[in-house]
Amino acid sequence: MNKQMTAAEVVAELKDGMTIGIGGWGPRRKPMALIREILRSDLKDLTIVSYGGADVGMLCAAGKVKKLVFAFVSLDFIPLEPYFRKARQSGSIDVMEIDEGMLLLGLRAAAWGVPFIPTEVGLGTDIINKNPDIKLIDSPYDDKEWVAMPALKLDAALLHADTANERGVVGISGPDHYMDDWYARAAEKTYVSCDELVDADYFNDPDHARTVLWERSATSGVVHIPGGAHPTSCAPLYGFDIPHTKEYNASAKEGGFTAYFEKYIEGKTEHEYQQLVGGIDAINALPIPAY
Amino acid sequence: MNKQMTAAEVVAELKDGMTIGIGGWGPRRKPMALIREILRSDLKDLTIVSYGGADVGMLCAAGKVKKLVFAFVSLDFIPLEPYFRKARQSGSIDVMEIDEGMLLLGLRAAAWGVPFIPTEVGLGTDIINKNPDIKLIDSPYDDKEWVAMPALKLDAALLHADTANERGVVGISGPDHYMDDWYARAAEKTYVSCDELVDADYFNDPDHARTVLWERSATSGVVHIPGGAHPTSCAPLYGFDIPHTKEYNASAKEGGFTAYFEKYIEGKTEHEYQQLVGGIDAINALPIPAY
Amino acid sequence: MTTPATEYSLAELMICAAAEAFRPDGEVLATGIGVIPRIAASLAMKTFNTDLMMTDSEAWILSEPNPLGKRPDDFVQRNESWMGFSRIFDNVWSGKRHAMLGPVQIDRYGQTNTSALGGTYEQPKTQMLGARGFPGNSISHQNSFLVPSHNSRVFVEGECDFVSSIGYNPERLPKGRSLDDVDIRLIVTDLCVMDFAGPDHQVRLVSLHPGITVEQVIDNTGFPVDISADVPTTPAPTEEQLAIIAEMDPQNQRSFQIKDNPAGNRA
Amino acid sequence: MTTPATEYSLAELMICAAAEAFRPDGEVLATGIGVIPRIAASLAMKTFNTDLMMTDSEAWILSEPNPLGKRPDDFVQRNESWMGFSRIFDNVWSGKRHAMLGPVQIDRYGQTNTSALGGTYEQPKTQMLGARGFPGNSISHQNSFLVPSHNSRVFVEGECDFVSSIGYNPERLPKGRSLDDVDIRLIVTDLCVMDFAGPDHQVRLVSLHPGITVEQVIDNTGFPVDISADVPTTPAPTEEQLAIIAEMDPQNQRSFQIKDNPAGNRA
Repeated sequence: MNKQMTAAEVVAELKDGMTIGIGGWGPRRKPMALIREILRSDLKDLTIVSYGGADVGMLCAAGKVKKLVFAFVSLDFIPLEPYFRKARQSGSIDVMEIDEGMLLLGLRAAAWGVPFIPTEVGLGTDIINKNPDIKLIDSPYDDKEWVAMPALKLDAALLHADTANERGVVGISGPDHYMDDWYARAAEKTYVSCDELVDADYFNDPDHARTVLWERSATSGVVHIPGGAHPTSCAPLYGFDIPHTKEYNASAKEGGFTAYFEKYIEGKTEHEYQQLVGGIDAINALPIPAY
Repeated sequence: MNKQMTAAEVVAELKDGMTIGIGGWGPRRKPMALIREILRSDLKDLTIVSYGGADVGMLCAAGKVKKLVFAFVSLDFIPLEPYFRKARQSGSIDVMEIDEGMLLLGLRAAAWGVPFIPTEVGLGTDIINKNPDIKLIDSPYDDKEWVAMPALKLDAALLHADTANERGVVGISGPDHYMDDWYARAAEKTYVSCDELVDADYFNDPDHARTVLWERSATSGVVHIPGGAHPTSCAPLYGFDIPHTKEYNASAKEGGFTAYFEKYIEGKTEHEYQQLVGGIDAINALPIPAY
Repeated sequence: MTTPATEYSLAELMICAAAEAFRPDGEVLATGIGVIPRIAASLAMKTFNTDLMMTDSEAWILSEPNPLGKRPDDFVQRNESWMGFSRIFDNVWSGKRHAMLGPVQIDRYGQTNTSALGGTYEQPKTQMLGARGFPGNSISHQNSFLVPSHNSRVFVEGECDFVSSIGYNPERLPKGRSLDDVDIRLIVTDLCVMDFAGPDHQVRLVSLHPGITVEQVIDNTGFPVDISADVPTTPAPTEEQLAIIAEMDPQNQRSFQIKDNPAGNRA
Repeated sequence: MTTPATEYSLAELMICAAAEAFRPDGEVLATGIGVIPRIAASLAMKTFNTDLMMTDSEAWILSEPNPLGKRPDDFVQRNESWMGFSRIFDNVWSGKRHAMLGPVQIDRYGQTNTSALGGTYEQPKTQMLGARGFPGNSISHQNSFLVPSHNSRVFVEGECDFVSSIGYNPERLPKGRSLDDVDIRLIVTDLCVMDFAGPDHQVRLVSLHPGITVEQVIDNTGFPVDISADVPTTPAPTEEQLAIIAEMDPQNQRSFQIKDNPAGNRA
């Protein structure tokens, strides 16, 4: 089965009101080209599940988000995400605010086909008070109460990886795959944009096969978009684009998202977008940060 | 902290009645030198949690086992474990027989400090009927019943790995680490025998650091015993010893475990044991099987 | 792939019949434990369901199935992804798997026993492997069974002595679930192919192997089987299938799977 | 390690005070988020608690802490184990971790806020990062806090606007648990060091930084603090500690952490 698709074909398979998980972490390995394609579409009323960065900010700014399931939204080197803040401060989105580890448990519960996983995380905090849909339960084995973190079932997951083949074998060779494997397993359909489309022999090498975190049966579509994570990073290929992210951040105060959207996204192909940010060679030259 | 110990020091830290998890899988990467040291001791009334092979068989044969938590016990190329069968068929051990995946969930629940993880595995089978201590629960999110797989908290875990350093950093460079990481995390104390004691720089190499599956804080003691998994395998160093395992299996019909124990284990050091089975070079030359 | 072979062993017939179990699966992990199930899954993957996935029985998913047994030194295993035993359960619980296994007992409900025979549970007469992954397999994904010797000790009259896997038994149906949630596909034996498509999930005779009679099946099965008036004959392997089987099993391990390695056509 | 320095910055004093939080920890993962906490954890690991573990803030546990900022091209990072973000939670839930973080609000119970200020929860006046890992950290392992500007907007009079982390609040105690299950160690600010060892887990003044008075602490804290008659002075860094701090922070990022980078002794 050849699972290659275009970004437009991926977005055509998404429907209003869907729950969509987005891989990566903050400004790292976000499927931004797929996000841009959503921004160009008339998709709406989405529930987004994300360790959020500009993916969440842009979707909020474009009015695509009905509800956000999150533990944080941050640009990292710029701590606060401007458009997420605007959305919250204008009361325009519903939220399910949870702990980072609870989000992982929710994805795992969905992946494993169970309704919840118990945890003590969230007890004693407003995570519980502000989320009446998260239930407390008793255990048959002790006298304590526990949080029943519900499964976060995704209609679709959108991920970005450095390598994939046309059958849907996906390799993440950077140092961290974040929770992408759990997004892939928690979702009904998983779409992956990749920097490099490799042939089948690539994964014969055990070192490469080790970078594969889920079976190809958990991948529905593969979109070949070199640089597709820009302006977020895709280690080991490229770091995040700090100047561009600063411009995006500044747009919240000058011109608003409309100005950013018109300049970079509206009516433009991904190739045109990349030309506007310096071209694919410039993207691939973005340095990996050290902390 | 230097965590090097002898096998005798490890066994001295174990107490009658403890719940002890044993890593590996069937005839693969079992901490057999530590098991032999237990066989030489007067330790008793143990609850053993294992994806079982000869480790379980020998402990049963020596009368060390009060209760066994298991999904299978097998020598693999010899499907049935003779001494485990004898123990069951004489009614001399209590059992908690569960599914392979339930055992994994029980270790994870213990590792994560939660009383149980829900699963549908076991429903409709005698796993539930024969284990009154495993409770069925309702979910606050649906109308189904679920198995509450209880945490399998271990007083100690015994593992074998190919590499470790004196600080308790443990590397498993064979193709599969089985569930050893979850044993290490589920246990109060984790003791690891290793073929090679490496220096700290060994793990600077990211490829080596990738073979480390748990933090050194989850390792209590490291015992340097080259060939310590014999007669089970330790890929990529050596395969299992088929002739020796056949002799062990045959002993159940001729002479019983006493004959095997007297010949190979009783009053003998690990070095003497290895001499009796051909020496360390012969162990390291045992071929890795292909299926 | 349409030239029926005239000479083939019973094992080869059973391999081809068992391969059919994987035809409608789409992209799932095909796990065939034992020689016949593994060659069957390999055959399916190399012919009519190329979307299947298989492992090397150790830690890797393969993009092409490995031949059985020792392989030449220059053999390159076609790895596709790491798949250690711990990750197998993520796949099992996703439901994207089809296992074909050989339990020791199978009852009218499709419940199986891999653990203990006779005596009491506290002291069985014969202890076997244990429940293994059968409880999880049976409630999570489709399963088929391979029985090398069809008799009423395997296909027992009552319930299995120990029930390792859930079947179509209304008495054991868990709260909030339906018998249709259980998904047992084919039972391939040395006599016939059966499934659970009879009334109320009754075991049904799908086809008889060449030369086998309905009576032989009835006499060797401990419970009633749904049998239509006109039972088809299990199709012979094609020459193309035999060639692939020989390629996947170059050391002819299949010839040791059925007692005396009989011919496929026993007419 | 016993030569007290005479010249040191407030940031350096705070680093040394914060490092003390990790002294009794034994072998745990020390997570210091931000420049001062990270140098503090590094200092502890390189001196009085060599059993500590730290990460590279990305995917590796290190056997020696990394210096901050850009490192020379020939720098060899001392990896010890892979530790991707997903595995961090296995560590968090094991309890073998000590995190030192800087929340925006801290109340009398040690509850913190990292999420939302003012307005309603549905429409906060100021949205911040979100709860992050605070709920899990606070109930799983020991935690300390670093406050670069001690004032009553941080140390609020009432409860935090949003409670991200569990504290010693009897009103919020979960069923079957004890307030002693909560384990908040030190709060290090630009004025003083505090802990929760007062009566009934009240915030207690542990030491005053040189030149700071009890009144300054009282005036800048929105809730009552348990203060003994004779409050010690936070010890000055030693020369040896300053040398290690300089080695861990060669680009002097610490000088930008406290407004105007004041001297440690403000007498």
